[in-house]
Amino acid sequence: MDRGREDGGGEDEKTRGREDEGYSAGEMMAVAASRELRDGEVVFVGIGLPNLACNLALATHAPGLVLIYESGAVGAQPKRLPVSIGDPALVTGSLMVCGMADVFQFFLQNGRIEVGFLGGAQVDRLGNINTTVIGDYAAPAIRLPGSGGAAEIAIHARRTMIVARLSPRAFPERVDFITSPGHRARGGTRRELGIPGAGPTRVITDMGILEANGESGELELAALYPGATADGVRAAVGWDLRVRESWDTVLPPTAAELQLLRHQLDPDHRYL
Amino acid sequence: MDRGREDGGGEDEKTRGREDEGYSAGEMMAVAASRELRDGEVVFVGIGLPNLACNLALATHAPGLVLIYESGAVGAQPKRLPVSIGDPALVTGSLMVCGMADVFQFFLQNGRIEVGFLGGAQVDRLGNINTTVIGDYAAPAIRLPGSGGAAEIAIHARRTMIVARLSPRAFPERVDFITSPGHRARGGTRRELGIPGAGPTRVITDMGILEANGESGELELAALYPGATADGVRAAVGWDLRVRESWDTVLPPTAAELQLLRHQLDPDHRYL
Amino acid sequence: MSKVVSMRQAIAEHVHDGDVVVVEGFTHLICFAAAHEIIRQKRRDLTLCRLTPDVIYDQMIAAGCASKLVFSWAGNPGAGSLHAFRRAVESRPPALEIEEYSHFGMVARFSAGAAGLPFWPLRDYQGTDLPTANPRIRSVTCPYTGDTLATVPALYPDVTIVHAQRADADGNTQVWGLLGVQKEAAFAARRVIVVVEELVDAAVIRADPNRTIIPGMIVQAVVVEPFGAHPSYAQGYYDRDNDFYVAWEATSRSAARLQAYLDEWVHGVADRAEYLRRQPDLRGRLAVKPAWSGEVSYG
Amino acid sequence: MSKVVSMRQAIAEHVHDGDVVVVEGFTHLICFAAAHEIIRQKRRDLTLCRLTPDVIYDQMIAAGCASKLVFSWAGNPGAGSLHAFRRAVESRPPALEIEEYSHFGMVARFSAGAAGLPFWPLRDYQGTDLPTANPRIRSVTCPYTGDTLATVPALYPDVTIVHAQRADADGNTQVWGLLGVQKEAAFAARRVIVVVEELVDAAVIRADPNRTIIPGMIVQAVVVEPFGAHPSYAQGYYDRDNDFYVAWEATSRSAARLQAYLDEWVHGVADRAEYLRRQPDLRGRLAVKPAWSGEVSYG
Repeated sequence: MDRGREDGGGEDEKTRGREDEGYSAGEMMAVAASRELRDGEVVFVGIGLPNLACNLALATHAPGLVLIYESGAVGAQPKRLPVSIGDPALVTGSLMVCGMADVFQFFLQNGRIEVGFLGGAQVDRLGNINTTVIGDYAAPAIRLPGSGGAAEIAIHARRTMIVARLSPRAFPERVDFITSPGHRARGGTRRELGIPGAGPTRVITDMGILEANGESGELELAALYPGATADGVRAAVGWDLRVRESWDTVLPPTAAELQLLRHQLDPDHRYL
Repeated sequence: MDRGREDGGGEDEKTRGREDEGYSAGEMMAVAASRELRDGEVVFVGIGLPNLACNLALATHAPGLVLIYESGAVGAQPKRLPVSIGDPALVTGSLMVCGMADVFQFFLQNGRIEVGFLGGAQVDRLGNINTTVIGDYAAPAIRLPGSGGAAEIAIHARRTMIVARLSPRAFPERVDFITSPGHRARGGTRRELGIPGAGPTRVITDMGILEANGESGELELAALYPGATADGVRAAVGWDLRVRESWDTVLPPTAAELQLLRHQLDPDHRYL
Repeated sequence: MSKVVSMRQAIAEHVHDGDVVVVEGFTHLICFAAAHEIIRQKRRDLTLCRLTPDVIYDQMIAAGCASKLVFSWAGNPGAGSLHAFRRAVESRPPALEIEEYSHFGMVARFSAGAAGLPFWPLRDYQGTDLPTANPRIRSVTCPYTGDTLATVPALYPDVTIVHAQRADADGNTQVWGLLGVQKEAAFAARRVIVVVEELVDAAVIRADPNRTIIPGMIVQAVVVEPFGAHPSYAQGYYDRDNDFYVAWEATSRSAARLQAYLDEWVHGVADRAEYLRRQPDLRGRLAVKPAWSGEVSYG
Repeated sequence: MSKVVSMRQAIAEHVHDGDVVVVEGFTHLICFAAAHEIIRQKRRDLTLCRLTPDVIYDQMIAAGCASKLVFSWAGNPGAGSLHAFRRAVESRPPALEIEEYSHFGMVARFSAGAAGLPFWPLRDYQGTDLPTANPRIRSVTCPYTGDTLATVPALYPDVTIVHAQRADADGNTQVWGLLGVQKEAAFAARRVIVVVEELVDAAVIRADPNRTIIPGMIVQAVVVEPFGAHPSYAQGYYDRDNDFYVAWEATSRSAARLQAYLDEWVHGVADRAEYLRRQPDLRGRLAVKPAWSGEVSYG
């Protein structure tokens, strides 16, 4: 659970974004992630930025979004910002609460989840994610929380979105441990491994958006936030990042988006 | 479901028992079956005589009996005689209602059921029961209802009790089809087949009680009802029934037992 | 947007000739209203699946809707036989293909379908003739203990029809009393039709989310059909019509009487509303006394 | 007869050195009162199993109760790390044996235990390093499709401790809000201790039987311990103490501060009642506004 918080390691989100333009990198990330969601989609939500992104989409362009938390709350309408994925505010007034055997078997394994959010201490060139250990599994330098539901979300969600802040340490050539499979993981490609979902199609970072190459599955720079540069992104990634001939420029947060984030969704600036 | 009714074929229960003594064979059967139940046991109940037997035991010597119906009602206190195993009267005021996946997996397969009741159109020498077809499966002379929960009850209940009326047709040397395994079934003994439960230890008939031989598993005459004779029972069984050196004589129904059956449990004489 | 449609429209849109159809409900909440509309719309070549075919499938078999039956107990609970079923299976050659399991086997098939697994393991069938009668009952070896376990294949209905006490317009559905395999049958299906006694505001559903067994996201159509389960029942709404089930023994024993029943009570009425208008005594005869659950707080 | 006993007696009778112990509850209904009594009674060499070890097992690990941890996500929800766990696992050699799955894998292990099956099949782990890290993750071949599916072994706890909103004296237990794997963990266990906010008459349970998730027949002891889940929560009774979870990051970061916490709040109090007396503000700070479910009829 709580994959949204387990992403940036020691990164300080205030070091990026456009303070001059009046918004933070975290705000830009939440807005960029929310814009990826289509109305009516069924989303497996994590806490933190993904939760903000989903509730922002609900309040703006995707009123029909269905939020499912792995704790068993379906169609939640939290009256306050949930601090954990099992927050009581996710239960009060939700449409359905079911046991976790149903969540993982009837919803996730049965292919009912369209979008899953993932984060991690390490994301590699092929979209593999490590939330287990830094260093050797048997004698780790840093012991991370582990999979939680991330392994099965990465496998079964029709597509996943990774939300993570850029740094060479956080985006290495290869992760130390594959907790959640990307486009080419231990033993082959997703197709070769019989993995149903499409995997991490988009990676929402604090400088721009990476996208998986259709053939190779390698993450490439697909879009930049205002003020960010391709060289800046390449310098913050641990492999020789491929930059597309032409990339999009993400529109900055609108006043309405910032208003919702700051005064309604995260008034105490817990995640922003 | 409703195994209690699927037993007697064309038998008329009024043809046996002691009308002269003022009770019917059905009443004697219900009483004999109820006396087999121990206080505190967990019983998988069928409709008809087994249901009467269980509720009679609850009202007399086994107030701590826990009744479970395969429909998902646990600890039922039916205010009227249930006509089907899914009768609403089994739900109102019960202790727990769960889905059938839980009934068969968490209760039955997990070994939580101590006694199961079974009946059938045919019961053979080794306690195998047929509730599927008379004749050939592909072209049956008579198509019976099938297993329902009987196959798994015969396999998982710690012990089972068969309630059936005697006739050479109903008690053949071999059943036409093994729906519920007895002491030696298709492929070997229960132990050889890895079947957890002890199987049909007692068979409650309308003339007396048959019991499985500890070694061979063959059903033998173990007890007679008042007025019944060993020769009478042997004549009503389709194989050369072994009669034990000494057999018990079952005490007739007490006034209290008859009072409960007739005026409280089955006032409309639906099963008696 | 609302998914509420008429029964006629729901069946016309979602039940097609040749479909694998499930109208579940273990004694409780069996949707006869849907079965009657399927008969009226003359669907053919259906594969009908239920633990207990019950009177509902006996009627559909007699009406010629079914080419195959998948089941585990084909009797008339507490009353006798399903004679249309028996006539079809006892005829030479059989007029109906059957695929037979035990209750646990059928529950496991629905569980596998709902979980998106190709099979379900269970400890069952040792010593029985069922695997011989049905070669789809197979086995796996446990990778830990070496035990041999029985398996049944997943059941994926083209359409599952679930009767329930209440739902909102989006199909978020709540059931209490016997649950049977309603949840599993719905999650296993490609399309789900929910038929309810009462359409309620989403606020009623949201007040008690633990009672929801089917989320609107897997539902295609919501039909509001009070008394739609008769002669089956709806806990808290009306009692089971045991007299009807007992009478079915005599009705179904004669093919002619059964057809006469269908002519009068299925083909002879436009919909469930007319079926009820023609039986003005029903509500009174099957009325139930309230037995309140009490409230809990989700604060 | 009544199964109601004190927490001290329940732990003394049913939790033994070397046991496989499960105190479940996914964020909701985590029984800290039981964990603290296990620490006070100095149980040793326990194999602790939970999806999320959470602060409850971080405390038991720090107190020296555990020799092995079976889990799927070892973080402090919304607040950071479990530092006692990390110190044990990051030390050379590790001071704690671990057996690691994903959430689905742990749920499947409890499901298999509850169902009396030796394993559970799931589509999971393709392409991950988890099966390499944990050789108990194996596979079977589907007898119908030929697909390879992952398997996990059944988990059979010696004792499972479930916190719930209410139960009767026989242990018939009702829960609403998040259900986690409480039911599966209880049915999988050899012994079950139920700890409740409220002891109620059987009539309250019988008024709403669909809310019952654990039947008395599998329960050995019932403990009545209001606020027994704090700093976790009980839906409808009190809120989650998020401040406590956030503060645990700093408390657990220092082994000394963590021990000081245990000395004051676990060893330093006789029982949960004293723990609450020493925090008179708790009930006010974590009070929740009622949000009523409404009633249904079981008539």
